[in-house]
Amino acid sequence: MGKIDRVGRIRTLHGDMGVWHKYTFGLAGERFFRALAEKGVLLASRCEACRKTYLPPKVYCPACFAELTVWAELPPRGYVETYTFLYEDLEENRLTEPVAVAFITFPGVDGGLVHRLGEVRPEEVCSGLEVEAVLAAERSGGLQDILYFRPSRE
Amino acid sequence: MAYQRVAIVGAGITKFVRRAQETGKELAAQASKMALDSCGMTMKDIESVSLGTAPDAFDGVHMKGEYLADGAGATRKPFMRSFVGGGSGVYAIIHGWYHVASGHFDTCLVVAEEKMSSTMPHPQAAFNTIYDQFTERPLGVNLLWIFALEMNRYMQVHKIPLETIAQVSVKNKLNGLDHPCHQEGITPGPHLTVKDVLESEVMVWPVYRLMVSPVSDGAAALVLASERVAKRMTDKPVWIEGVGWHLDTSYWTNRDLYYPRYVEYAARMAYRMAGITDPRKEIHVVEPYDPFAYKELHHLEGLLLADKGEAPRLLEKGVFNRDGELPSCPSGGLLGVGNPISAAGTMKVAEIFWQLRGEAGARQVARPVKRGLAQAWGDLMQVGTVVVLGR
Amino acid sequence: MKPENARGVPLKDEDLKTGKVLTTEWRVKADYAWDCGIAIGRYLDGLKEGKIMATRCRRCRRTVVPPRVFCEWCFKPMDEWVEVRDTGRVNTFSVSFYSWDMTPLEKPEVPAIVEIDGCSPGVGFMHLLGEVGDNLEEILRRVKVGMKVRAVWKPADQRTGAITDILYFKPEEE
Amino acid sequence: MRERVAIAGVGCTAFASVSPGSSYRELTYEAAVKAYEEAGIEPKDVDSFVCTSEDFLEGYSISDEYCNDQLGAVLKPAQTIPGDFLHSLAVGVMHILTERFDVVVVQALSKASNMKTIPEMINFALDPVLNRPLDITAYAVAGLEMNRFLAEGKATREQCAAVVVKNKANALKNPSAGYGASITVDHVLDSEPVAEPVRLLDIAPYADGAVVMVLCSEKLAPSLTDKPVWITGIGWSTDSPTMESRDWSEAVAVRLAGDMAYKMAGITCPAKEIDLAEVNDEISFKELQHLEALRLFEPGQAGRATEDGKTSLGGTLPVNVSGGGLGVGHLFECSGAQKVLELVLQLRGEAVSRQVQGAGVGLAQAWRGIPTTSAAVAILSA
Repeated sequence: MGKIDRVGRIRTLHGDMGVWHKYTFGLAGERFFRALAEKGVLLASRCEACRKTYLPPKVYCPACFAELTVWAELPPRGYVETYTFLYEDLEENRLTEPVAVAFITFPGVDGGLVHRLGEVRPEEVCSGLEVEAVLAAERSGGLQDILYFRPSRE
Repeated sequence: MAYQRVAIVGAGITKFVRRAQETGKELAAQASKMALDSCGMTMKDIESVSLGTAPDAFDGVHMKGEYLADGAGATRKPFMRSFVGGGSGVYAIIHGWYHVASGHFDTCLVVAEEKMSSTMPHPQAAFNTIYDQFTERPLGVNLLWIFALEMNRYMQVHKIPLETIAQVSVKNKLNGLDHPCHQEGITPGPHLTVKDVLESEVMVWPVYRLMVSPVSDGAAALVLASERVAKRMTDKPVWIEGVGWHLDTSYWTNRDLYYPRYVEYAARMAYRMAGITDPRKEIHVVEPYDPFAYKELHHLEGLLLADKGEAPRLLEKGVFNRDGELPSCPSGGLLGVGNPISAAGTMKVAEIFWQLRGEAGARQVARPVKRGLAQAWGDLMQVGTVVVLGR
Repeated sequence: MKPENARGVPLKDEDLKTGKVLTTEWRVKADYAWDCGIAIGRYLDGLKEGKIMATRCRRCRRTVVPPRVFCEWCFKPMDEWVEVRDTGRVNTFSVSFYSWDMTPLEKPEVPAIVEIDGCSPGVGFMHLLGEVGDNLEEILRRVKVGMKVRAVWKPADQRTGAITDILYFKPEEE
Repeated sequence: MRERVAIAGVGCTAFASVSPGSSYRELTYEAAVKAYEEAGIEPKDVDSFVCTSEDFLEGYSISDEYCNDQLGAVLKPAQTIPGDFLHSLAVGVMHILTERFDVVVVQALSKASNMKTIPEMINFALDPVLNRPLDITAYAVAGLEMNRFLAEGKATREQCAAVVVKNKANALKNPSAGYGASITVDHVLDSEPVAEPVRLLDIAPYADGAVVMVLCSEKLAPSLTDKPVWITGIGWSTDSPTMESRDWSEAVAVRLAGDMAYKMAGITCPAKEIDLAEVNDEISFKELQHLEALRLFEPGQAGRATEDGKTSLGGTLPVNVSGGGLGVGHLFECSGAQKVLELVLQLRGEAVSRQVQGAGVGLAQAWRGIPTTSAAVAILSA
């Protein structure tokens, strides 16, 4: 059938996958983000069989499928386990100011949260840095209710 | 026969609902937990996981298989997703069968999940993206078009009246009322008649609203085990005696849609493996894929359980009723229970599993059953996936 | 009776709208620039010129549309391009009262598979029928399987090289 | 050792940054014709076709619909595995080991150049409730992992850069590699930061291409090829997929997949028994992380070994002599296929300018990329 050997004959069709999505939070997510919105606290759920405390909490244990009914509030203080500085946004545009993002763990908890770091100079950020969540004044229920984590004050 | 014999030893399922609050992971976990509890096993006994789930465009997550992994208990285990469109619900069991039969593993957890309600503005919109982007999508096509085109072709070639096809809806929707997981609101009530079906709204002629299976969220799971393990786990193992699947050309507008040859080839493959020579006698209960009313008849003919054009007549004679010679869709099928695509296929395999063990309760078919068949369909009128089970 | 105490928490549509249940939305930017390649490239070029281009396999004696560079039956490259006519017969049709995203249509659309004259028997593509009436009864009276139809093209200067360069197929007297 | 599976024929297209002259069908057809020619078969001789694809990478849903015609798989057992080519290879091996099939074709392709919004696509794989609202580039995941990997002293920043230098130099000797270059460690360290410490040259650029392979049973191999390459081990695994419950510095799934493949292949001391390896290097530090997870180097030693040239062409354990993802280009689901392809050429002694002398046992390892933790491993031998 011959190949296309002239650039002028190349034809491209532009298009997209024209769907968008509205997600529920799930049973565990609903309870976690309601508590965050209404009381400003972080919850974790406990699996006795596997001796694991999950953050974010789950209603089932991924390892043994036990139903997790023991939920507890976490102390507000966490620690930076690892971090990075982003120089690009989602559309690959260069950012004028790098955005600090970290994985934050909490004592006695399996897991943690990925979130932005704020009110901190880049050179201050290190593994083990103690941080606390800065919550939005008006909370609507969702990850955006946490504005960022900052070095803890006391 | 060089491969290990493989049995289903446990089955689990969630309710089928129009909109689930659970995330896809939570639905998968609920079904998996029921399947494991039903045969007294835990994830420690499971060596591999086979996930079946249909388009990522529904749950709204790219690489949906990865997202669902920890819902299917796959953390730090061999985990693989297989995807043959709507046929995935039955293919995931075939995929699981190869995991165990090949000797790689002694157990495999098969999980199928679908959460269609996340798609906006409507799950149907996601189906527009299954069409060829160059030659079909620009026409503004929706999924119902292809079914209506096939149904019309099937009706025209065999001169099948709409009233007969409407009877499939009545049979399956009433059967579905006996299924604890059936979706609310998809069956007007126990008094449903053919007249009601033909008075429901014409959506894409000749498809009426009550001839279309609903959009659903749900999950189902099965536990497969090698002969050695299966005999330890249960005194009623259900053996996977035959597996078969075939894919036809994607140029669906170049084939005659009145007969699903790909289902016939898949069925012959499964029958050959199961040593079945006369399916109409040797298959005692069947769950053909019924996303649309006519499709059950269309598939019964493809499965060689009725001659071409004969299925409607057998339907009218009651052969496919629960008290008939060859009960078809005793579960209620996709029309009566719901259609979370891949989980619907696995629900059908689970139904045959429960029927063969005599555990289907109000849905238990009248005649004694020793061998059953579950079949799913998918893609652009293109793939048939068949599993033959036996006690 | 199996299955027993199956889980699953059903929600109503309002629960999502009224905030009884938390939700979050995401509009994915999934944009593509697909390479049409040899066969579809020539096909769309042909449509721009008001022609329907097919490809032919001599071994299998098959002329097919939409065109491809290989014959999927004998797996050899196709032998030649063939311009086929813009007329054909209705293999099957339906009458749709909903758009692609389930919004109700005032005037129903009539999708059909049209077997294209000049191609092998039973070979054609999906398109819309037009000028066949705008209610179910009239459409079912005027449209029959096997009916002869002809393509109605956009004016040449409005054609861009797309399947929509054909507006629809209209009935053609025998 | 149970019955082995042979690779009897391979076919591929060029790997290039763009491929506008061919549609995805034509790309696969070109590779299939070459593979079938080499194995001397026709589609009717094939028992099962295993294709590899992900919907949102191709731009249409149920990509399984459009995978079979260009392989000649009409009215045949055919299926699609949304995973890496190595996952599909595993399916082919299982199909043949049940002795119901003798010939299986495995396919994968990449049309990365057709995607206009790749970072948003990777981001769309993140959890919609717990991660996506942050609205950040998904390379953040790579940044968090690399930072942890370096912080635990597993390797130095310079040693990660040395991986890029090595692989791009190897690519100069591979005619089908598009991203070869002769650069220094400083080039890498001074490239634009993306998700510190991950910089632009640490990330494998994307490429298009298709690969088709013909597998067959041990007893059929002599009739199809006089230079069979044997798949003696296959393994795959997935760790927890969520950001919040993953091990940030060790590639656990790669270790588990590797151990599974070694067990099947009867390999007890990988560092001695593996002659060469093609491992995922989509982000520079990943090559080092994966080598250690595969027990090819002790923890913390892969970086030094790279600097000392042990993993270079001519070293004790050549790694990514094809150029890897950094040199050939990241092929999404087809990445594993390029790695197996390199091993087949090496084990047949057909790798010309980059031939590893005395190559007898090779390892291919794939990772499904950000943000997954899924990996697969295949052991091949001459």
